[in-house]
Amino acid sequence: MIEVILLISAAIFGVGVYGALSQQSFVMIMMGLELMINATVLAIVAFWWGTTGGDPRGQLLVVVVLAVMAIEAAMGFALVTAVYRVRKADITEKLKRLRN
Amino acid sequence: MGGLGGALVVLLAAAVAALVARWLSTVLEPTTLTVPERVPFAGGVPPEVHAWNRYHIRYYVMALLFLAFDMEMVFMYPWAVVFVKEGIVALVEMLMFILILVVGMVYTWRERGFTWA
Amino acid sequence: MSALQTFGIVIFGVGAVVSGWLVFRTDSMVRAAYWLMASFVAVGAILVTLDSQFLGLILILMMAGEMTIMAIFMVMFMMNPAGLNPMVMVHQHRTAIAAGVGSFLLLATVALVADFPADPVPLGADPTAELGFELLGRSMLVFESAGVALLAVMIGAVAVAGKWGRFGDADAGSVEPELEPEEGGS
Amino acid sequence: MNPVQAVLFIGVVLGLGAYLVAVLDRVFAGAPGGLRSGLMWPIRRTAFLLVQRRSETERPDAEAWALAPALLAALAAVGLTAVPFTPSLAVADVSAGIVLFGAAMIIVMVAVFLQGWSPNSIFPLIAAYRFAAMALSFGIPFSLVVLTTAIPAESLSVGAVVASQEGLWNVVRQPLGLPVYLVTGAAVAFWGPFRIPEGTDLAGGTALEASGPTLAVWRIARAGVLVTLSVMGAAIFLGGHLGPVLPGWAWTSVKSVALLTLFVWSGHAFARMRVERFVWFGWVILLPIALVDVFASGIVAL
Repeated sequence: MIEVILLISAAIFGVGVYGALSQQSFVMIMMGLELMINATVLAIVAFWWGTTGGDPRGQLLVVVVLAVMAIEAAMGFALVTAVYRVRKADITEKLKRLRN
Repeated sequence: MGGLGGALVVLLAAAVAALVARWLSTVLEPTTLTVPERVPFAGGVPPEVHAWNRYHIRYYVMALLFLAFDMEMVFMYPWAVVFVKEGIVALVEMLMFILILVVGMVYTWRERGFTWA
Repeated sequence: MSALQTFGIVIFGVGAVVSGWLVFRTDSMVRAAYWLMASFVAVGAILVTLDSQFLGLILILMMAGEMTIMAIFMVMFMMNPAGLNPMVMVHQHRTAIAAGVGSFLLLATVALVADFPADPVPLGADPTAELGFELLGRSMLVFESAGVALLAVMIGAVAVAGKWGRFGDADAGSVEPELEPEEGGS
Repeated sequence: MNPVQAVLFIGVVLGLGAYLVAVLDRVFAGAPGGLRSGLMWPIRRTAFLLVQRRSETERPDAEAWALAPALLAALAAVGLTAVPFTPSLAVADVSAGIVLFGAAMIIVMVAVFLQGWSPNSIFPLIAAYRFAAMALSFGIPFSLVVLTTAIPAESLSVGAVVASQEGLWNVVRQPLGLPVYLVTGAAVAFWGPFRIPEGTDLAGGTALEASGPTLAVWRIARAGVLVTLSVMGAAIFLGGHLGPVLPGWAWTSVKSVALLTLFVWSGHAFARMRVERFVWFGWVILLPIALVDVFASGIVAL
């Protein structure tokens, strides 16, 4: 059973990689990253459920990953807002030059 | 799964019932509206552009704070379950955690994050 | 593991992958955000099936807020948030597809080839309480560091994104970029 | 309880509750005809909406528009499944029942946002942005006060929370809990002083472009959310089915109707709040009160 769940997780991760690499809009890139984190959560829980005998540290890892996701999202949006405010740019191509 | 299977069935049943009600109304009485009838209400003036447009959401700083603050809920649910067994240790640890987060809340408040920016 | 549970995992798994895929196939930014939420909800449902009811439901709870915030940030930044004029906003498309398929194949190979020890969660365990004891005992430092990290993010995000800074308005001296992307750097 | 019974049970409770909400609303509004016309009012209104000609806007997001009322109804129903009406009568008194309820009530934000977004009309859209601001402000205090009731119970199951109130109800043990729950609960159902996304200043807000059976479903679902909040509030703060003499289901009903009456009455007793003031109110007033509630209740529980 754990193989099936890991396959699902791998598929979600693949879609996330595609999204993060192909999208131009900053927020869409973040959606790709979130999908990758989604896959990670699924894989961790699958391992926790199937191979660790219910070690609570597996769950703790999921909680930490969720915290990382919240941090990524908050910081990401904040930076996108700051970049937009100063450079009026919402896609990566407008940021070829990072210095003013 | 047990009980949550029942919850899932109820969830789907309610959603399907509402969707069927809507579908029945379109099947039983198909209406074709003329173009002026389809204009969205905008206080009497016909709108010139689509409503879906770029829009300045003026509470976005608060939204960022919510993203970070909401994480505290994830820690708090398991904490509440074991609170009585752990006793004073649990109280002090969570108090520390919350006080750290409240500093962020107060900072945002002082930076006028809860006003319309 | 009953047949019903297996069925549930497969259905929700396919749902999670398909809705994740639709995130990048739709033109409407609000739909993209909520497709992503659907993907998270499906993963949450799988988590519930895997004896971690609490983690699954809390994932769903967290994502409702997060994805709505994503949708409203989309509306702030995109010229065309509803996708009324279809458009493709992608770059290095082939590389991205190759990387996506490649990482899937790699992970799938690992999943199928590797031999995982079978040590399932014991019956009748209360994972939520165990997580609580873990947080307050052994892993207290992880828990409190998460608090500090979240505080840093709150202050950082507000300082970076806020409209009013301590040294004047945040958009003072902002520059419009050229309409065409520049070639090379400077 | 088998699935068919569960669906029928939840449907009947939500239907009766929504009917009661409409009658009470009519009576509190002081409508002419008093109680007798009030009792007929929901039936007349629903019949009218069922035959009303449906309107549509230009190029709406049709799928999302169809989904939004259905989602709201589904959330009201699934929130109700976590509550035990008697010690044995519960659809899904699961070990994480409080999280199930909390998740359902937070996702109401998604349903309302979609309802406002999808007609492609400016007033509902502004209403959707307003509700997002509201939901992000009340979400944390709301979840916190519900979570606090789990501390004495040492479990996230609503059944255990009710059982832990044998002897002393949570409304006494956690005096700050119920007031915050009522305020944020009214905000979840955007009812009473928090009718912000459906205010008259937006000509009806999220429900502006809805009509006919869709509007009927939307209104019933919204009343259903209010019912779910009342039943849950009765279970976690007022001891649910606990009480002398009367059977358990009677106590649940009495307490729930009392809370429901309070909710509906608030709509006619208080003026509507402005949304920017609500954001401040949620973060600076409600959130600290909810945090004090958590720790005070913790000290009491030790």
